[in-house]
Amino acid sequence: MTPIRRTSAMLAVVALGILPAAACTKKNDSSSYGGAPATGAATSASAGGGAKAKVAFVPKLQGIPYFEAMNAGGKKAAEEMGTIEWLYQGPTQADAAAQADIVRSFIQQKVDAIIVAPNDPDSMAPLLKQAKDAGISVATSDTDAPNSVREVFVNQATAQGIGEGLTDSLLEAMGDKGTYAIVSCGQTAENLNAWIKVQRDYTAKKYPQAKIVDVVYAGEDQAKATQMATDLMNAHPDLTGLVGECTSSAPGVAQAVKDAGKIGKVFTVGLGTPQSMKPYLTDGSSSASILWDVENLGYLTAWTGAQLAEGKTLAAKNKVNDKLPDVAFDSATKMLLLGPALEITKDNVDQFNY
Amino acid sequence: MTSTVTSSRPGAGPDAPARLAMTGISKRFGAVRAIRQADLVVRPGTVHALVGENGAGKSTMIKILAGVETPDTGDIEVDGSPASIRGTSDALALGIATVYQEPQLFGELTVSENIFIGREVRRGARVDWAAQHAQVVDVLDLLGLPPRVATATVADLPIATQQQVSIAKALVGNARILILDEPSAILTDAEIDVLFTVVRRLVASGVSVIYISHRLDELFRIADEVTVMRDGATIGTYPIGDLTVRRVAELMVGGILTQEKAVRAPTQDTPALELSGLGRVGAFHDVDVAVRPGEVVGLYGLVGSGVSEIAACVYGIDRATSGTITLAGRQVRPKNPGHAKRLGIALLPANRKQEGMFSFQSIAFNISAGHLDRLSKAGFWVDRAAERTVARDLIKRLAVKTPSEKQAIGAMSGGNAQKVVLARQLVSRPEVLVLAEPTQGVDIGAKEEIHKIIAELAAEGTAVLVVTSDLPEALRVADRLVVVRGGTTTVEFGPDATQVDVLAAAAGHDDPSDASDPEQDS
Amino acid sequence: MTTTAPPTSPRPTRRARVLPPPIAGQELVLVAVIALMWVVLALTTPAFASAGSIQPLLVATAPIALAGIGMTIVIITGGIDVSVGGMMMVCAVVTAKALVAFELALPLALGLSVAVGGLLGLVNGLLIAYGRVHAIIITFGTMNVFLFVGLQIFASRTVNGIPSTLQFFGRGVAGRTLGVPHAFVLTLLIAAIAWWYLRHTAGGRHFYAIGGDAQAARLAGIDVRGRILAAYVVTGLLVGLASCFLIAQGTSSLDQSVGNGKELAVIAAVVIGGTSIMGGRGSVLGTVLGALLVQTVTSGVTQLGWPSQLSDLFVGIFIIVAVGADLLRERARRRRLRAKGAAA
Amino acid sequence: MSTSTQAPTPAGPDPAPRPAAAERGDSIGARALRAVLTQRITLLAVLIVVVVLSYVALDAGGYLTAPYDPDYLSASLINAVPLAMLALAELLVILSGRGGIDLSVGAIVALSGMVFGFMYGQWGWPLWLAVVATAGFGALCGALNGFLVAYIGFPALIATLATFYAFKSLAIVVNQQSPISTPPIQELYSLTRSVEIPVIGGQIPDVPLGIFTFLLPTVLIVWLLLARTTYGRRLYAVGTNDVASLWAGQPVRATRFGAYALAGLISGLVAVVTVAQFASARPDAGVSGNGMALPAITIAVLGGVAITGGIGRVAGVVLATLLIVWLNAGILLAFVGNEGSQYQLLALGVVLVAAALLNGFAGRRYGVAD
Repeated sequence: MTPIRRTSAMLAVVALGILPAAACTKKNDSSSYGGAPATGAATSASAGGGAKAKVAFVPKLQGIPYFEAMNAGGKKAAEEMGTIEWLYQGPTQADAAAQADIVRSFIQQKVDAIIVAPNDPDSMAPLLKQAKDAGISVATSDTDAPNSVREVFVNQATAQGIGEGLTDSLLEAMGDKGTYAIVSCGQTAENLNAWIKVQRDYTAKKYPQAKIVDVVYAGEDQAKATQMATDLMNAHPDLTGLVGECTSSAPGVAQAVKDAGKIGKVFTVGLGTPQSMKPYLTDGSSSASILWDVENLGYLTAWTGAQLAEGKTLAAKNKVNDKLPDVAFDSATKMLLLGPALEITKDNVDQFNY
Repeated sequence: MTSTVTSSRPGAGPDAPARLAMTGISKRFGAVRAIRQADLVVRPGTVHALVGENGAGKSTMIKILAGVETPDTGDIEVDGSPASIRGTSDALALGIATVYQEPQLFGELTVSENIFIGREVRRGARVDWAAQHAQVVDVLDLLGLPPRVATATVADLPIATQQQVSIAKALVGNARILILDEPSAILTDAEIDVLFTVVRRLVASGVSVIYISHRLDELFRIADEVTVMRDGATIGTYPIGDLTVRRVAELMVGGILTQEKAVRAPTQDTPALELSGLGRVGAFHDVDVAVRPGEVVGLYGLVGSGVSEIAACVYGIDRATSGTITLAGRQVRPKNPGHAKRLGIALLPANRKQEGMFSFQSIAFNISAGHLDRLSKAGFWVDRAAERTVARDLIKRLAVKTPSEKQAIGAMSGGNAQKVVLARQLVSRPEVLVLAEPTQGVDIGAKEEIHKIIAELAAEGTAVLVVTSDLPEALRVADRLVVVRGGTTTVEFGPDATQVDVLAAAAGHDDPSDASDPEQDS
Repeated sequence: MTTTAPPTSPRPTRRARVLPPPIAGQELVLVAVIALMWVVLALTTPAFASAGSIQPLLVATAPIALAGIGMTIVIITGGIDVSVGGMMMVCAVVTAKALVAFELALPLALGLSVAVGGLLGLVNGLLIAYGRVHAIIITFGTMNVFLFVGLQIFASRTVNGIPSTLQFFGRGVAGRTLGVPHAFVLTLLIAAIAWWYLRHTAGGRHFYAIGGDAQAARLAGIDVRGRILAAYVVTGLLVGLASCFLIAQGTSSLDQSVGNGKELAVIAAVVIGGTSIMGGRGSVLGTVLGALLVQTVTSGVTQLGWPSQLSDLFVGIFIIVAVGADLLRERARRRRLRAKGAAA
Repeated sequence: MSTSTQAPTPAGPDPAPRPAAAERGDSIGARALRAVLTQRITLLAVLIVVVVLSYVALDAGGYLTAPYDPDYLSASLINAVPLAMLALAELLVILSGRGGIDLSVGAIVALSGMVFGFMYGQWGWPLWLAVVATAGFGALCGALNGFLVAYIGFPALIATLATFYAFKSLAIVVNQQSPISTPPIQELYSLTRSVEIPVIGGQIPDVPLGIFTFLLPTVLIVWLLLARTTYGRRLYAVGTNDVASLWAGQPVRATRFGAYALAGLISGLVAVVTVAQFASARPDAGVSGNGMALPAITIAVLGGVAITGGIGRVAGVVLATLLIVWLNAGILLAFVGNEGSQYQLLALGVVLVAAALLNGFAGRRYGVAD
């Protein structure tokens, strides 16, 4: 057989195998969904009848304590509320393309609500639109996609709140003056960069005697974050503060200070999850971790999904559960705010089990 | 030393068992019967020469001895006891060491390491470098090489030295039978003298040497006995005293007379290709050959004589460093094969597998490769119809045995593949066709056909230069035969030359009649 | 060559004569380049030339150098192993979890990690030596499988509260004796053993022979398959040890980014160290120096206050320069030989 | 001597390979088995059918979280666009032989993506010009690889490892690690949306536009280039045997150089696709996570491209892409939670190793080299 004929034969085999298996498109089949995109949420919820609404959450990355804690919160919400089924699936790499695949598979699963913590907000926007067109309610959590059609952004704390919280905690330890540096993670992570911007502005404004000397990027690599923090301390012998901007670099900078034997001379704060920060908070290599109750954030995310799936509108103040009695919703920015950022110190770290 | 040699002459020595006795050896590769009922008996402490034309079966014999090939039939005895050689390690264990033409060395390792690779002298966990070094220095000294060579990296050594390292490798250890496969091909005269000294010393210490060479004059300096092979069979074993260069040549050639061949006259007097004073430093010098249209000229030389390098130079693979190449009266300097082709030169490379074949591609692909400019539209779009037509025409013309031009060339027999590679040279009807070893590794039938094609091409007016180390072929196809020896053109023979004359000339006896007093060893 | 050892003498007094020099050109150049960079950094940054800077630099070099030693052997045999990152993940997570669960003593933790690495290396080695498929294809495949295994063991959870057992190889005080970091010393020790093995034993030399010409090596009676298998197993063992270093250099928690992308970093160190990707030539000393060079560049860029992302650009340039210089040397050697051949 | 071990057989095994004989004499079943085992394209085709049918069966049995239907298969094709294009780029360089490989394609995607972002998103160039210029820029990056490999003699793995680091670093630095996502860039998403095919579109699923705007043209052009043009012939010749290619008078270096430049050009186009697909020019587009190069090489190898050069076909690469994309899409439906993405890794690894081993084994069994 000639190559061409063989190829055509192969393609024919593929076609023959697939066609009967999968007849043809169901895209024009309006009985289950998509008949009225504008009212899709309500339609699907009612079509579901007594079945539970499916709320899917797509984190930036699976397997890190932060998102797994959100998952735990979400599961808890599903149990307590009893009206939703909580779905959680994340990529193995913090990669926009891998995340898009998962969102696409959730669209295919015709879940009732998709909530995403986008790796790249701009990339996620078109997909969210696609989901919405398919009659699925969409929202973001943890990280916003401001230019998208998301109906709600479940915000853990404002960028302002986080940036200022980090700065205040650190400068308090540093004695309101001195130089410090930031060890960030992904170079392109939108929220980290936004927080860094707040930190720069706020430091310049409120602490004129303090200065940010450098921002470095270590990716998600703990060992690299630790080494870079070490390098920063050597590059700036007068350095008295370090910020670990994400959950992998927060313990990293503390470890570097500990290794260099500079506990009490160089102060660190960071956005670290409680359990990973606990040893450092205890030995003083980290002064504080700025975070929020991540499980509650997960809970709130699931709750939001339920509201969206049921087609309810959010009030200005919402009672979610006993722990979250009064969650504010700003209808102008469509932002649901968990609350102020939380300062985790050695005193309260044991309240969190993640 | 002399006494050793004379005492071990056949018939003269005690009736000791032969060091090596191979009897009734046969080996076939597919349809080709490489060896037919061959016998070889080598006595202890002698130099036994194995001679024969290309393809006579010499290399298969030594491969069987070295354990690279296993014979289909036959028995091997070493020192009177039956030996089974199933692999290279068996051969080494029996004390059979082989020095191949191509040095099989590891370029990044030192000479010492190469010599001992796979059989290192150990002291505890580590290699005993000092002990190895001491042995290597001894052997190098025997070969006339300075001790510093022992620690040199092989890739840093010139090819001749590498060859000597291969010999050293075979010498170290207790070789009782040493096979030298054309060791002199790439050595200079001075190096050959050194080699012979070494061989004599080895023989004196009781080693048997099987010596393969095309340079028949050498045999009379070194060999005690000569076994002649022809067409895969052993013709006979003769004491060197009974032989002359001429006699050896006759035995090698056999009773076959040169076939009738058509007498051609060149169609024009101006040479289509003329090399004058052509030289390349380190390869050849002062080469003068002229080929006229319609003429087949043979350029005959033994392996290592420089013939193949001359072809590479004409085709622009290498650059000549002196002399001129003239094409139909116009002096040219081919820069690369593409340029040479545009000048009207086509070349059939000597090494089909490495230089000629695109093995898992089709026949059509192989034929059109290098001619895509003319088999395409606008030089860009392959004209597959034209390609098919050309391929089919050439398949028919060269009688390539294949169901279709889409067959992969890698799956074809040597003769057919060679025809395909030859076909590539004919696509553009070259003015000058250089054929390097056109029938190497090709069966008899295909060989005949290729010879016929060469004659046809000449009849059509192509100037054909056949560069070959296959003498019967050279005589068969060439109108004139130029002998290359020691890197330069020497004697020229006309159409009535006999094989024996040419062989003797190429082997170093310019006067073919002067072979009665071969130089004996001292 | 005035004093040739007489053949009768069993061994010459000085070993230098029977072997090529122990340090090759490329290694000397690397030493010079690293020295130059250190001098420049010492002069232009406030604290590069301090124990507090050099010690962590050496510690950070150790895991890449260690994995690089194995990779060097693999590349010398003409292979490659792109599954190193995946292996690191599996070794690290198994060890970290075992440490948390059983509070293993240091030797046990090391042993466990090394054993796991050896097992993964064995999988690679068996597939490559017996499957007769090119190493790069096999290890592309096993890389994905190892990542899967690693992620499954992580089970979507960061390993928290790792005991400080492995801090013996960390950056901190526990990782040093008299100011000398244990991790680097152990790496140097292993490099020295590997160097000695590759240079002085038959088995070591056979790696080079196989990389030079596997067919000829087989004819010379070398156990080619066994040696190839050994190369990948050794890589696995060393990656297992390197994984312990990685745990020690991180924090008291371990997440699944461990080992990510390390295969390319390791290959870069090996290549800068002068090992030929075509096989047959290379040295573990060069690899250690290559790893040190890369880490110096990364730390140097940070300490100079340049954008940290520029370090990759310099790594790229170093690879080109290092290998380019090697190519030029090779070309010069060929030209010299041709001239010599012509003169003869 | 008296016991000659073997009688000389009158007709020994013919050196001409058995395939010809086998093809005629064997039963249809044996021939089919042989084809599946020895021809990568056949194997892939069968595997695709098996994979799709298995998922459909699982779906029918209710084991999947969502229907594995043509709409989903079609939607998941959006992933196939960059993957298949880069695998074709790898096809070209691997074909060129002498250990040809390109680790830098992902980094070229990132860097050219940023260049495209500047040109289209910030400087307001017309789309066509920006696309052409981006492809040109990618070709330039590839040309650097080609120059190092073909003219200087760098091993491809090393040259492209170095440029991978360099391009990756430049892409991050060039815009201070920020993505470019201005309105013109955001609107580009329309290039990759799913569309209904005219005339028959009502009956079959919508297909991502990127398939038509980028993938199919690239597939077609690369196929024509390899199968129909003189360049393609030279590339196969150089990859099969560069010495013979030189003796046949072909420009070996220029041909090899061209393969790398073309790979760069395709990477430049992928940059445009990626920017459009994600509605932003991201500096880490092709290098985040495991990057785009390793999957592309994996797909190419799975598609039957021999790492030694000279063997490989466009159809194999396309089928391998389909297999992986559809396999992965199904895995996401079959495994809930984090397991899904993890099993994708396992599947890719196992399929790759198994296919390579099977082909090696079958090649020896049937005496052919694939």
